[in-house]
Amino acid sequence: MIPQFVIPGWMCVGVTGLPLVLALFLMIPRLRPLIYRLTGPIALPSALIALIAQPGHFGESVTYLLGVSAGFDQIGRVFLFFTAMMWFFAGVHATGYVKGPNKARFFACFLIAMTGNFGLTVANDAVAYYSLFALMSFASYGLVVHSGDALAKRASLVYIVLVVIGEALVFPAAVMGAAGADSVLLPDIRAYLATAPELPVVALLVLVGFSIKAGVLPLHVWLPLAHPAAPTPASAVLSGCMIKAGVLGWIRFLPLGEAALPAIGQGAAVIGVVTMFWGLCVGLTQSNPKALLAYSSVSKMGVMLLLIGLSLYEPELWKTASVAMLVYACFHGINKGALFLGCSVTPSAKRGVAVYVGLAVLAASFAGFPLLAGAMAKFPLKYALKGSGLPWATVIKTLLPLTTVLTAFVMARFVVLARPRGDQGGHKADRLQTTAWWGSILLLLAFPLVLSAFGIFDKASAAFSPKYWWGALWPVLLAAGISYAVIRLGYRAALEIPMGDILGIYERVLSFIVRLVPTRIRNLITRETSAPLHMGISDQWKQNFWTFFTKGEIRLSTWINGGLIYLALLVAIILILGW
Amino acid sequence: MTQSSILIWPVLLPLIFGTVVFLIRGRSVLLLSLAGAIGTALASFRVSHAVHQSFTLVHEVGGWGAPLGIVLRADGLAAVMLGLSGLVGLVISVYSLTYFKSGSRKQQLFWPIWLLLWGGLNGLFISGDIFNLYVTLELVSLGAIPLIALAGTRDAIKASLRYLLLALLGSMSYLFGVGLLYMRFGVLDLAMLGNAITPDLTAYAAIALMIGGLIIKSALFPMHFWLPPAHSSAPAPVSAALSGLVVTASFYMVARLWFYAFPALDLAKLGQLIGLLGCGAILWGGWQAMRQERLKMLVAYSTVSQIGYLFLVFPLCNTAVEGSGIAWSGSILFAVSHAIAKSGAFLAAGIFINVYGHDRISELRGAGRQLPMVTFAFALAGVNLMGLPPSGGFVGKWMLLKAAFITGQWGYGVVIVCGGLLAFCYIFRVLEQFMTTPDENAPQLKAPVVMTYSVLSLAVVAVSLGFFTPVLLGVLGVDSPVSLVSFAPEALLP
Amino acid sequence: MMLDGLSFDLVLSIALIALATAALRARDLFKGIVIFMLFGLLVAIAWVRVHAPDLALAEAAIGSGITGALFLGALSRIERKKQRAASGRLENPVGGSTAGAWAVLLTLVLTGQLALAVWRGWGYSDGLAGDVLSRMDESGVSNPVTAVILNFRAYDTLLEIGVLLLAVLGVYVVGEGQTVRDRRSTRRSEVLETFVHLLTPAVVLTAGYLVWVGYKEPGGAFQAGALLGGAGVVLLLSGRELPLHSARAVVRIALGGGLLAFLLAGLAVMQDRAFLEYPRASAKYIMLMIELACTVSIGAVLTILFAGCANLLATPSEEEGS
Amino acid sequence: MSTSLIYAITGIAIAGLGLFHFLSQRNILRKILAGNFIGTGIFLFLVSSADRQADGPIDPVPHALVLTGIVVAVSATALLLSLLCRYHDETGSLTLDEEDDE
Repeated sequence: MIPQFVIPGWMCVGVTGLPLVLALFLMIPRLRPLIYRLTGPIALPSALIALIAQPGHFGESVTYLLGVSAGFDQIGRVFLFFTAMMWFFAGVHATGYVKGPNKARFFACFLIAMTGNFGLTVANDAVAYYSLFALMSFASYGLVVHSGDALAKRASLVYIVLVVIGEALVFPAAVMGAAGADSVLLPDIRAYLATAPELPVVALLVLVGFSIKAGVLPLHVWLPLAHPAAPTPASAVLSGCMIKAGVLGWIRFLPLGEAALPAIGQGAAVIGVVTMFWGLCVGLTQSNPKALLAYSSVSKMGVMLLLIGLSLYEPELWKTASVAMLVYACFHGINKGALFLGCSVTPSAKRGVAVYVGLAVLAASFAGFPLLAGAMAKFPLKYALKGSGLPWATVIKTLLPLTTVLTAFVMARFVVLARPRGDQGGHKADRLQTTAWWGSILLLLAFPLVLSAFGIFDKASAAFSPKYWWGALWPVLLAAGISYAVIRLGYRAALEIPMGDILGIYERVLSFIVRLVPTRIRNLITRETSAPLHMGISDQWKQNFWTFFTKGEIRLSTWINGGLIYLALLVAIILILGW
Repeated sequence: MTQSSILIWPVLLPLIFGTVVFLIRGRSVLLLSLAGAIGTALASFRVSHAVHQSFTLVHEVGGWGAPLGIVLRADGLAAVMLGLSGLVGLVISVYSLTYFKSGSRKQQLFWPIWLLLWGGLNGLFISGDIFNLYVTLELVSLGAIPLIALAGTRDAIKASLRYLLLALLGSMSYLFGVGLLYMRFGVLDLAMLGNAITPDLTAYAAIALMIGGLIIKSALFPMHFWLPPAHSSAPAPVSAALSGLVVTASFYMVARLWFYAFPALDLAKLGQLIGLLGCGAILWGGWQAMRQERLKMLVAYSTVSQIGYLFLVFPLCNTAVEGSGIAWSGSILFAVSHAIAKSGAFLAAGIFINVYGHDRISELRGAGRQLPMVTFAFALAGVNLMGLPPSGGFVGKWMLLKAAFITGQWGYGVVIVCGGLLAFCYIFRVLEQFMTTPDENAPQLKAPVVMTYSVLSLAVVAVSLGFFTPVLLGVLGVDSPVSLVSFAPEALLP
Repeated sequence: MMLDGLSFDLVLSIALIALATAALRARDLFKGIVIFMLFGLLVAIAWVRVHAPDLALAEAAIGSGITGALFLGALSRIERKKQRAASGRLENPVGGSTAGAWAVLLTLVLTGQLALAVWRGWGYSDGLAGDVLSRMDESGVSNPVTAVILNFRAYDTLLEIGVLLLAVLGVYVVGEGQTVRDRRSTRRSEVLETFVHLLTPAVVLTAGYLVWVGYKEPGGAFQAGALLGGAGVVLLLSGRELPLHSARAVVRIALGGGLLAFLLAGLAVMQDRAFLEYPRASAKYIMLMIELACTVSIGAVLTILFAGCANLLATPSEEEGS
Repeated sequence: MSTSLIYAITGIAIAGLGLFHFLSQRNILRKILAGNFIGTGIFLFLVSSADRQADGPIDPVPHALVLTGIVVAVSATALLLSLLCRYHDETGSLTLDEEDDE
């Protein structure tokens, strides 16, 4: 536990806005090279604040928006810290990595998304949270679309469509909560929702709406597309930090620990478990290392949803579950971010063994190798699951080793896929990029220190007890052994599920509907998608539908029809008023 | 000069300058026009400020007072609208300085018409007399139509012909209603009418005629069909003025009558009917906007859609339900931010037409690289139209949605959210084209500096409007027809 | 009188409705417009019956006279394009479709509702008659209608002059880039020429008288302006060259002078009063000044509106070019 | 049934007649003519309503309103007619509906 200081609220809030200020200076072309260099370091003040500032209320202002309020609790603090650290490494990495004509745009979006991501961790009211969440999500579009090639365009389209749907779901939920509580403050909203009759509706909207950002099945489809498409530092923060904003959204908007929603909770838990396995299984078939990592993120977000679901089923569980989520999110953010950064260090690295060692450490940690971060993160999780009274929670507990093994396989495959290959023309990682990567690995190794800095180390300290080592070790060894054997035997994956897996199904369903709408919009939605658009609807019906929208407006605007409507309107008004 | 005399200047200045710039010729036309525009804007801001500082300003023209004479009133609502017209009008004027070729006939004709139109708008906002409202509305309509025709194209002539025919029907209808009300209640003053009115057939018929007429003029679905051709074929600054201010003025009149002249009547059922039309507007307008191939048509249909939101105030603001007054401020905020954003969008479209020579969306690829500032401004305006934070559109939608939940009318909430999705679709379609990398050999293009920055300023204001919600609410709260207390953000303070 | 008052009113009403129907359903549009003008005259009689002589004058001069002239001007311009068939024949409005039946039904219902509304609301209130009459002595004139127009509700009138100016500006806008009809084609007739010569001074005198008399009796700027406008139309029809284009300073002053005078007069009194609050002593003269300026403007506006409809406005480029 | 009420109802009938033709005629010149009939009908109603008190004084306010209305009507008519002429010059058509353009 490190000392905490009472830091003026304006300063705590102000540091989260620094990236935005920096982004504004991008308008001056002469300053751009400097700003590219400052992009990483600008995140450090936020990390520092997260580390040393006394949790609590930072203050509020009634002069802006609908009234804004800021502050953080333990959860917000931890989120802000690992978020800021990963943005720092990614920002440093990006300085040398990102090139091309859209460089300035990339950094603008990067910095704006950073502000959104930092800001939402200190937001204490629904409007600010929603606003910063939207800021982050829309700015990330610029990160995904950066390269402008076909893959990036498709990925960004899928991404933005899902983001907008997510926003559209969260928006009414936030308003509903604020309307009932007659306050926009998140604590008030949670307190109101705990007993509100509309809780199920709000909970569903919040769960589904933030699921999109978090990447939970079946709304995860953007993740495996966006991460390979985006430049590596962007993928690192997308997967390491931004998808956690969805998790934080659940925590902020749902009255966890205060209200029970058994049905919705069970449903969420089931979806969480399915997501967990789906992500691992599909991830295993990937041949693009970044897509594989994306699927692994999907799987981990399934764990998060599982915990949320269990806590909704049984409010008492939230006490342990919240710690588990915190530790797990923190670990995953750092580890996954570092793995992504590793993707762009490896291909060109001529440093040989060192890079392999780094990658191996990351993979091992992620798979739960003893004494490393992953193993520690798993302990609070196990506690939480153990405490669950859900009838089939035992099933989950027994399945847990299986996920560990699968994760280990996925990691083994990642190391294989990411190994340096001479034929990959890609980027040459410069010294700064490599340093940033090593920095993130160091942070991961210092994970126990991070936890103790935030006073949550004791929950995970059991991982240091030797009696658990074997349990953590065997899945990794098993996976490594089998993987080695497989590679030796020259076996290649027979099955490769395309990135975005069930997106194809969506596209088919969508194209069925889309067939019914005019070509222009059809082009918008289906541009550059792989799925062929063919299905049989009766031509007559299609014709009618077409005509309705093309000719409808013209028909409406003919004099006699417009006139009739007008007459009818007047008559109707007199009638309904005078009745 | 009495204290309330400041009220008359936003009307007088543009009328005087408009007449003078018609009388003179030569270089000083532009100078005087600009002076008139700045003067008008300052006079408007001064009135808004005065209202915010103290209370409703009342000016009895001719010194007669109601009911004999005409009374001008600037309450919170009027002050907000005056401030809006001052801001948007000023930017449109600055933009127009370079839009029309210097010394051309078009320029010579534009300025007097525009200034008279602006004077009419300001007169409409502060008018406290139902017949005077009719005259100012005519001033606005007969100013708007020549400005559309100023484009000189066949489409513009056709559109303005259609618009004028419908506007004539609308104003006749309104005048008929005024006649009925006067016959029955014997007053023309809005406030006195509000006290005198009783629920009977004559009043209902008058309401039907007046509101029906204004529905045409404000292009509420399904009487919207004149708007897209008219607004899209006009010169860009004119489109901006029409979509930003003129349509808003008609809505303002409906709101003014509804909440100040008819509050004694139970209009809930009519409110539901208008709410249905508003929903129709949101969905149909948004859908049609998505289908457009030309940028200005798209923006014009977006106006049709956004107008629908404004009219949701009538079903949502139900004085019987506590807290539903938030719909009132929401809708006015929405009107203000829509006016600013839409003007910005049209002015930006004007620059695209100016530079590319057309506004076919499919051929505007790569505009983001070639005209980054204009594209950025259009995107900011788009953010407002989509209702994303922190724009005024977001806060307006938030408040409307909240009112929908408070009054238990969830259906409207669904439509509000769906309208946002549609807005995303049509705005994104354009932005995606802009963001596309242009051809290798695409030339670097230059946008006119004055025009670019005037658009940008509007867009920035529109997007940051949400931050200033409490200020706007402070002005709006002066003599507001509904209680604004329940959503005062002071509730946040410990 | 053969008929008593009420029967006359009924007959006149029926005649009005019949004429309106005839005008709207006339096969030949020209005939329709002529019937419209005739209708206007009968309406003027009706207005005399309801004690509105001021308006009877205005309706006769503007409502039927000038408006009719505008229609005829536009019709002749359209028909010159040999489109007589298109403009002349009455098409069956809605082709006997169901839409037509609906239109008839809805119009009938609406008209019925409105008539009922009038019937029910009739005679409840005195309106502002009492207020107007009690303050007549403060207004500076003795004709109540003039008092309302120029004093009590002068602001409306001011804005309305603005509407007229906008209409003229609109006509100028629309006339942009139009080819000008060859004016020599208008045949000059000696008789008309002489008539016009005699008429013009008489009209100007009458107009002046109407302005003056408006203080006590029916008359005023609008009626006088309409007369001037009528004279202008006749002058144009007789082939006389009048300055019409806004490039001419005299035209602009004639058009804008009324509004400017009105505005400045309203401002001038604003020292310690409200806008347009005339000092009691000089109210009459201020109003007279405003009225004279407005009369000229209205006359000029109406003349140019007609010229615009009849395509007599030359664009400056052509004037300079030729 | 007083004189003025008769004319008021007549005015409404004429306005209704005008409205029907305004909406159902396709020829715009006829529409404009019909629009003028609507206007005159309304004015007739307004002027008659000034005389609604059998024994009371004539209310001059509706007279002033009608005078304003007449001026607005003539302005709008003139603008409409010149627009129509320009439209006709350019297209040769006298109708507006899209369906008629083909």
